Amino acid sequence: MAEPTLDIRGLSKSFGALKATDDVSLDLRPGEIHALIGPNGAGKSTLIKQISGEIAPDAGEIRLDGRRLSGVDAAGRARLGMARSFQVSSVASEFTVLQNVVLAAQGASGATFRFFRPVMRDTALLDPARDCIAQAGLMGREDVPAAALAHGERRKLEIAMALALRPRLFLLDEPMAGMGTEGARALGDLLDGLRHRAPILLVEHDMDAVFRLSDRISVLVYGRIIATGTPGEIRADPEVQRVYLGEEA
Amino acid sequence: MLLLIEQLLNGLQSGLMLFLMAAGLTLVFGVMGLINLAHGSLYMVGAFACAGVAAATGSFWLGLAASIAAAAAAGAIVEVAVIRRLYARDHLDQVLATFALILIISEGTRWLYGSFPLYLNVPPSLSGSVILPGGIQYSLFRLAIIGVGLLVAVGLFLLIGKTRIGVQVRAGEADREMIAALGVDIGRLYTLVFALGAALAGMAGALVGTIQSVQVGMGEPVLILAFVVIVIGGIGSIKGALIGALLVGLTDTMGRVLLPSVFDLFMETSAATSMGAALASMAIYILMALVLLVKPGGLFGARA
Amino acid sequence: MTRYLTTTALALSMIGTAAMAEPVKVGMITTLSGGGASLGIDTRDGFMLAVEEAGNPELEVVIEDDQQKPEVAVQLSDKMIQSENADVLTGIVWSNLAMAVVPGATRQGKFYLSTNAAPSQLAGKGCHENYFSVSYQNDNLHEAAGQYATDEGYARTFIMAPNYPAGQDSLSGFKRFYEGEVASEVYTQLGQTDYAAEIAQIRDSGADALFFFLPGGMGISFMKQWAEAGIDMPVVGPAFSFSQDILPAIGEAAVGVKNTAQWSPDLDNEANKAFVAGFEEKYDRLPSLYAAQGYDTARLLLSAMETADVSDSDAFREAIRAAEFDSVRGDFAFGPNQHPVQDIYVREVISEDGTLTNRIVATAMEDRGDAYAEECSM
Amino acid sequence: MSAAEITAAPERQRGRMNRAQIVNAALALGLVGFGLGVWAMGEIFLVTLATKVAILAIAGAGLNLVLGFGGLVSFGHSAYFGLGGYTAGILAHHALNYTPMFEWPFLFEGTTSMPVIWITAMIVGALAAAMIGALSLRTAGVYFIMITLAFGQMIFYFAISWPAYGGEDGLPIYVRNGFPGLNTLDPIQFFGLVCAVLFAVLALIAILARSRFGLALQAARQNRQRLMAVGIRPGGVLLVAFVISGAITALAGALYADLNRFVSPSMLSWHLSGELLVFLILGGTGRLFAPLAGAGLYIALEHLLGGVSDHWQLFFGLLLLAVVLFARGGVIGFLAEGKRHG
Repeated sequence: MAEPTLDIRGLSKSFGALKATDDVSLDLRPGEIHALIGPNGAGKSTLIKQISGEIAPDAGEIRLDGRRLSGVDAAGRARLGMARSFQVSSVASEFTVLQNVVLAAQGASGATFRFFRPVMRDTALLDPARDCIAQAGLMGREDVPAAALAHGERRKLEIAMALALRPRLFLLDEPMAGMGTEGARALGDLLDGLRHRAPILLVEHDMDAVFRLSDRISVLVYGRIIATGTPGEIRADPEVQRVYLGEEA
Repeated sequence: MLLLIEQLLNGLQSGLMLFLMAAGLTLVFGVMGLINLAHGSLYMVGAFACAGVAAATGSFWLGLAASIAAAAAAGAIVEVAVIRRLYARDHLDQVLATFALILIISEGTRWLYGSFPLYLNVPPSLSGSVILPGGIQYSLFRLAIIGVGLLVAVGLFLLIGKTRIGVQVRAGEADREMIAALGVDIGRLYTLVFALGAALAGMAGALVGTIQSVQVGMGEPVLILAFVVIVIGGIGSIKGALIGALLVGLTDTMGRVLLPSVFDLFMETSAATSMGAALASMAIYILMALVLLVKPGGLFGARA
Repeated sequence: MTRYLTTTALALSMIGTAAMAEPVKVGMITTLSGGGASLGIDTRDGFMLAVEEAGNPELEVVIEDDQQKPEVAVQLSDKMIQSENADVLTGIVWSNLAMAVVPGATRQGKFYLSTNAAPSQLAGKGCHENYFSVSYQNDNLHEAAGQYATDEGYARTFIMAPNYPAGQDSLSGFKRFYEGEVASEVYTQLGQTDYAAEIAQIRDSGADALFFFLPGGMGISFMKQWAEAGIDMPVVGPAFSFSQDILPAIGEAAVGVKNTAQWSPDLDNEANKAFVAGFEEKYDRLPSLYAAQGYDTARLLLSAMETADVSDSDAFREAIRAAEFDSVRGDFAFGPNQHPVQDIYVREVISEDGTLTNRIVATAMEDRGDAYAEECSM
Repeated sequence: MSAAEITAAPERQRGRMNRAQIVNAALALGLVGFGLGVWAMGEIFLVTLATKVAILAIAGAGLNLVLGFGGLVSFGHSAYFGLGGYTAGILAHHALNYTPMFEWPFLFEGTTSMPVIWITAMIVGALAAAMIGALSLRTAGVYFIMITLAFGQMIFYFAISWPAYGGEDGLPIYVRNGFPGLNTLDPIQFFGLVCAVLFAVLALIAILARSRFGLALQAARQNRQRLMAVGIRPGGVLLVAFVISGAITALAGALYADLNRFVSPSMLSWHLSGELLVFLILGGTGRLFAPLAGAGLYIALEHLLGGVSDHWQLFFGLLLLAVVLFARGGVIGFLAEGKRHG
């Protein structure tokens, strides 16, 4: 088995008396989509934020390609190739599609403090950015302000920005939320192709998509992982059915 | 030693008056998320109302009541006419709109009352000074101000902690959507909180105006001090406002008294006094910078 | 902007009285709004009273409000000089505004007659042939207070002023003529309104007298709080805190305070009696020190216009220097640095039929010039 | 359109001016034309007024870099304006009085040369902004507004109480400082010089806004979380912008000192910080020429309304309130789009 890209061991985080993350261990292997599911309030977002570096865990460790990430902030992790999308679309809404992706390419380049050359004529950033836009299926929409994009297009823009970061892994927080069946299916197809660029840790509520796309699924309840396995194993797991699927029914 | 205690009383008195100002500011920010530069204008409105009514009726007490009523009314009117439209705006718009309110209220007051400062007289029942236990001679009116400030502080804590309105206010600080869900009339609650803050500011204006003077622009230095207070205390926290106000009041008073003597130890007297005075005027800002270095959200700040 | 033009001017010039001297345009920059407005208003009213009494059609006065802000004053002086082509500037109340305006104006060949502010810089090395102080030199009243404290035999005086240049000059002026011991020297913040801490220090100092210089609203606040504190100690100060414009605001707390000035409403001379009566009649209030200084400045200017043409700068300067006018102060002459040489009195605040005013109780200094004249090379 | 417009300017639109660019050009030409026009008519005072507009526009442009592009509401920019002014005042004071400023490590007697003064002022402004910015940027939102205000007040009180350079009285500059090849005492020449500085500053800001740095700065205004997620730390970007901003505003302060031939603590007062913010809102936040439009409108109103009523600030307050509540695009927004902004 290949060395995991992301390896999480014994991660814990409490807010006062509330254990938001309780001794979570999880890994993400090259080429896979690993879905993280769980009822609302299970602590999925808190877990994602610890992985991305927005909040610090109380205990446990996170490794990216074998490297320990404690002490590396969100920006540093992004530069190491951790490409993240947000639960609520988060882009620079006054920028055009192209500007947003160029910004991501600039972040990946690590050279922000250049003051004179016009960034929008900088082919070192423009070429990869256009490439990523094409891959995300936004071709022809480069000059549209992000604020004017449809919801699904904004999701694609986030994917394009993630691509421009030259990712080692994708951290996608509910990318299909709020999308229609058609849009969700198209985005699913896009993600399906992305796993070969870099593995995906996918938090998602759309169970059809999760079970269709995922190689493995972990189920998080009250901050604990109660099961990890293939979609078939998860479907068959009685505890998951009781705690999670049962509640949904 | 007696001198030191007397100066501590002075610091306490100015700190409590700052608290009356800061309490309204911090409530308005905590509940409505609004930064209100015009709070100093409400302080001024209270002082002018007190001066006007006291001059017309000859009664300081009627003037004091008028100051509270006038400031509360002015606050409610301003809230309904202008402030209400600003809650959803960003801080920059709030700063500029309330800056505009300062210009309007100051210039309007100047139009009505002219540029000359007005002076109030301490009511006869509170004039003169008393001998405190330990032999300290202290102005009776200032002592009364300390009493009023403490009473208001206690009252405010009871109001926030024990009453229905207090529950709504605290809920509003925690989560603005939540109070809507509780079925509270938000518009009315906001007007009420704003008017309450204004009334406290107006009362402070009248009390301080009585010992000092009543003039256009008197609210601005106090406003900035009140900002320092709530930044130190943590925006939104009444407890923070009280602690912050006392810290600022004491630092300012004691700095003015002690710093020149400290410099006197190793400098020539004239230079020491002017150097000490210079540093004393900066002391509270240095205090604020230090607090923020250690705790960027203030001492009791809920949100950063 | 206010433009005062004696109504007869147009008519006269149409008749063609060509024999008259060149018209003189005066630009008055003074404080008419804000906390210090009362000083500027009295300056203006005193000045305009003299202008109207004289009815000289050749004198035009343009008045602007400097809001007590130096940068506004500078812009107004630019405007007076560049747009209005004023010949003479006057009216500034505050030393810092004067320092901002006077050097530039005099260097551009304009006359400046000071109705009040007379900072030491302009009396010493920075003196200029086109600059005249009609009021005093800033230190004078403080020096007189120091002299008076010495004469009264105060042994330990507590002295206090705001921490800014005029405040520092004030305390050094006082000490220049005070021979007793300084109990303590305290600088307050400029614009400070609460003096509880200082009053506690005074009480604690064991001093037998208090000298303070707190102009404008600061002095009013202090005196009211001082009265509340119930300390029994003689108080001496320059006239600024006990001038007619602010006495009503201080109220009874001021009664008995000694203050020093080169003028007083009860000064016994014809010009002063006419001035006080005329001012009361026109404005329905008693004139202040600032009104008297404004009045004298206008009368000095008018006297110079009688004998010289403003277009001939040298002759006009000589005419001003001669000071051929009846001052409300009685004797008046310019010293070598074109600052007054005059008597300075000690006044006491009294309550007269319910109205607070000052009356002279002593003469502190006779024919006092100033400490900086030697440094002036003119 | 907004700040993003500056970086957007899609390639295919080049060669053709859009409406905002026409308004900008009209503002620039308007300022220069007004100055020359009133000079030709002999209205020297109006030339001085136009110079004041240009200088305040430079100060506003400095603030615009952090506020309009970076989204930082600094309520203490008078600090840099005043420090720039005091730099000019102090250097000239020593030179004019022949009192050396310091003798070690080398003898320095001050200077009356504008280029030297400008560079020194910008360094002083940049250093102050670096210190204040590093502390203030630890906070955000309303704390940032108040802490910048408080630092401004701290410097203000220091200037008032420190007697060496005049304290409350301020510091006069008897003769306006010189610029090689120009007679700066001639109002129109000084006006030309100030205009040249203004346009250079605006050009610099336009270039910065289009650069990689500018892209990150504008992203920091819109979405700091997103900026972090692409691997760029907003703190560093904002601090650099703050330092550049402080230097530009200090440069304006040095020019203002020379315009008035006088420096005083009022240059440091919080009212001035407020006025700078007002310029940007009146002009239209985030637009390159907002400070010029806003300063021009403000000074024009002060001059015109001030002539009509002593209480002009009352009417100005009402106008400002109306702009904030109902016309957020400011003057340029109104002219460039012909509609209200929101």
